[in-house]
Amino acid sequence: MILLTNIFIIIMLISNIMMFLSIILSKKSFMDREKCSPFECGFDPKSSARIPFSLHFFLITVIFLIFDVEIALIFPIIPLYKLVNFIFWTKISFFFILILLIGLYHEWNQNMLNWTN
Amino acid sequence: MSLAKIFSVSSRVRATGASSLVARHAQYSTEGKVEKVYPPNIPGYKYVNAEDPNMSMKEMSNRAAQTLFWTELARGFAVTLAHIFKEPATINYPFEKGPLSPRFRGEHALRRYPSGEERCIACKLCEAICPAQAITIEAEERKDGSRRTTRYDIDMTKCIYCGFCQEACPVDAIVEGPNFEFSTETHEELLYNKEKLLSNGDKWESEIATNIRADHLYR
Amino acid sequence: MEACQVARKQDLPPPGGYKPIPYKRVPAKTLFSGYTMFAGYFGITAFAMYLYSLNYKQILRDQIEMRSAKMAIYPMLLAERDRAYLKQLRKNRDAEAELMKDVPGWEVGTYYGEKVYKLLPPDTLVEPIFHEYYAHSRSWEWFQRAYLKLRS
Amino acid sequence: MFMNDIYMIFLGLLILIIGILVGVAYLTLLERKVLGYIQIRKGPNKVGFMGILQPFSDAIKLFTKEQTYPNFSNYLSYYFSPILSFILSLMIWLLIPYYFNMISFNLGILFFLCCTSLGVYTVMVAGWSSNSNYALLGGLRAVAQTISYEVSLALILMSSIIMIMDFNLMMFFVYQNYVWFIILMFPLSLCWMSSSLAETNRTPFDFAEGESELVSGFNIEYSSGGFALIFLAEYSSILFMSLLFILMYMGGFSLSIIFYLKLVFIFFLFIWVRGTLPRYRYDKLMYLAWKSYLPISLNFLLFFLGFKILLL
Amino acid sequence: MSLGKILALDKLTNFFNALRQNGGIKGSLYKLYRQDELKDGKLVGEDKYGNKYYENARYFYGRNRWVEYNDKVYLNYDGSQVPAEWFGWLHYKTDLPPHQDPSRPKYKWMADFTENMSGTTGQYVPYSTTRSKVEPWVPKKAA
Repeated sequence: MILLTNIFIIIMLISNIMMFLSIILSKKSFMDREKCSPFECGFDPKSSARIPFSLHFFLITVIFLIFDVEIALIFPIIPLYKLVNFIFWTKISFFFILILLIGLYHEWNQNMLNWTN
Repeated sequence: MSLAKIFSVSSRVRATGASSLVARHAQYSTEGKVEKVYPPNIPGYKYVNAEDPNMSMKEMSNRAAQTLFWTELARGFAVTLAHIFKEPATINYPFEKGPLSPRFRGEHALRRYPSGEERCIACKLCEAICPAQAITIEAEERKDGSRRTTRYDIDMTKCIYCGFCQEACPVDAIVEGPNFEFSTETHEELLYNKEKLLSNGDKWESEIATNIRADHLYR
Repeated sequence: MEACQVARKQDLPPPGGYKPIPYKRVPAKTLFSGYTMFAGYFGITAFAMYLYSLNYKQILRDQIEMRSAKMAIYPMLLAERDRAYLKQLRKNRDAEAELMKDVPGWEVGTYYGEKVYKLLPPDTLVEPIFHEYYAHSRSWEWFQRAYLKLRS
Repeated sequence: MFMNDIYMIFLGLLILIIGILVGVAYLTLLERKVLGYIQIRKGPNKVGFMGILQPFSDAIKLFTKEQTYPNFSNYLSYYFSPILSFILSLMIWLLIPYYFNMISFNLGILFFLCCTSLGVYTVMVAGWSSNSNYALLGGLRAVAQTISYEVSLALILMSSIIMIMDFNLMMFFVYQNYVWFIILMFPLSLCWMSSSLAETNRTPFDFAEGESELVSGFNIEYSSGGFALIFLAEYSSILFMSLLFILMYMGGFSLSIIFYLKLVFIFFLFIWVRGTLPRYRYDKLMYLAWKSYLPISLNFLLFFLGFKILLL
Repeated sequence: MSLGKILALDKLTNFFNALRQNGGIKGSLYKLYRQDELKDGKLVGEDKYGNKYYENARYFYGRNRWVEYNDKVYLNYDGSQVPAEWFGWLHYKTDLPPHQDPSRPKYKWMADFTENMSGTTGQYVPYSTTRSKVEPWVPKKAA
């Protein structure tokens, strides 16, 4: 873990140095008001970019959250097979995935997965 | 809600599923109701919208195999793979150059008569016809009494290379030569004056003359 | 102007007219039907599963072999470790004797002949604490052992 | 001896990073060349000896360009998100089975999943903080797409893990001695291929940077070093995805030149896909993730779990 | 189709021809470095600036005529170094190279060809060719 931390620090240094170098090496830099405005095909921005966005994206994230938690629950069955009773392990892993599958079909049936209505 | 309903894969399948279909038949098969045929089969018309796929087992398995094993995608990949081994159409530019027409309209030049006398008589037709108003001409009497230009400027950055000037010229003085490799690093270098245009003509006379000769049948 | 007299050819359609334009969509030839492909897929997968089971059995055998090898070698490793340990203890004792040889009345392992652990039977192995174990070796060895976790 | 180990590890890390950077540089060259030849033209062939120095001239150009900062952007997050994405993609590379003295992860696959999941945040933050409508929309799309495919990616990965019953990437080699997993689970490997295309925002699924609607997507406000780091991060993650494909489905790590040839082939496949397929439609992309790959991967997971239980 | 064609032996022969024509392996590497391409062809002519013109009908139209710039310019070759006489031949406007074309005019006032001089000291700088309309008054100096 200490080694991993050290490596992380080194990688962090390297990437920061790269970004910093690019700022130092920037040949051309004269400040222009238009250059710093957000890109909108030559217009000034008509509205703020921090607008509320489509709800679909949020719903997708919620479904993702559910499945990601379930994936996080599936992962421990791998190391567990050496530790627990084999019959229990079989049953639990089998039924867990089965329930996940049925849950997916249920969501599908409830039109949760539709992108457009 | 029955168990079959939970397991039916989507609402669409459920709506046209076997049991509900029977129910609908019982509901609507009363007298005189015209069953809507889908897709509609009207003579003289062709139905172009998306049709429901064929639901026979064989067709379904064909479609499933195509989706699952990427057979159609693999065909596309084969096409692009074949393209990799074709001879590329790239022309190695400064060494090889693409074909040009004798009528190509490139950099302007002022021509001379074979005797060395400049052709331009300062009639200002080119200046008048130039749609981009890129040409500026000033004329004066020369010492021998002939009418000549003292200023013949072309702003090459205004010019749209339409060729009207060479069409308008009665003595073939201003022409658009074949040269297109006259890009410059500054804007000023593209403000051609009379000397530059004449020297262009002197440099390119061989090519301009042959171009005009090649086209003489159509002039 | 001599070129004007040359007879020029008018562009005309080829004799017999142009060929018909092929506009019909020709779908690509299908080599395998869906059934064949699924059958092939199941066949290949079944064969691969057979091979995988063979491989898996081989891996289990290898694991067993590795385990028995470890078991076989474990006593020797233990003995090696003990031997190294004892050698270090002897080194410590010799170093102490060397160090304290000009102190009159000093006996190695005791405080001027007085035993440190009075209630222990005389032939008991007293394991020294970590720092004492490395007391007479180079500090580098101590560091290497103490910060073993740096390597993981 | 003890310090030697540590020196060797850092030397290995340095070689690894340089290798990744040079590899990514030449992958861009390979990509441009292959795309060129697919379109019956030559790619870059002028810089250096027949274009061999092109990536370096590109890099120098990118790093010496002017860095702009959009008005009202959240400066810190705008500045640091490319760095973070680059760090993450370099961290993933610690997983590579290395010839000498690198970390041997026992839970390498978990590490991989953590790093790729974190990669989403950098895209989101980069898109949000640059205060541009295009960037925001591109970022949102990229996030929705990436997290959708992450689910199926993890589940497809799960089938392979069930087959090897370990989280160590080195075990793939041991279990593929007799038969490659691509033969054992062919449709799953295709699913993995397209999921990794979507996960790395590659071409049939490159909605994060759909030029026609979003100009350049979440990285539109980035220039110079920021863009270069985002670019490097994307390409090195693509490279790692192809490495993972080799590990999982095509025989694992065998410490031979063949391994690297296979790696190049898979990356060539990525470029080939880019040269062949047009962009997908966004709702179809979502349907593909949630209605095709998720059920398929779950069913296969169940199937392989049963198979493994039979064998155990 | 002959056996040689099936085995792509003709491609190999072409390659070795190109290798021989460009002066062995070393010369070919130099050519590749400078021109990014190795081609074999018939020498059509040479202009007075030392540029050599080649032709090989095996390549497709658009690539079957090419120029090899004078060795002295090394990597500073430029498209505008092709003189006006050879311009038409190189651009497929005519099939007659200039030294076989008697109808080309040769007047004594025709100037020497120069390449595009932009960016060098010899570049064109615009100036007015007329007398200025307003002439400043120069006071007469008292003698």
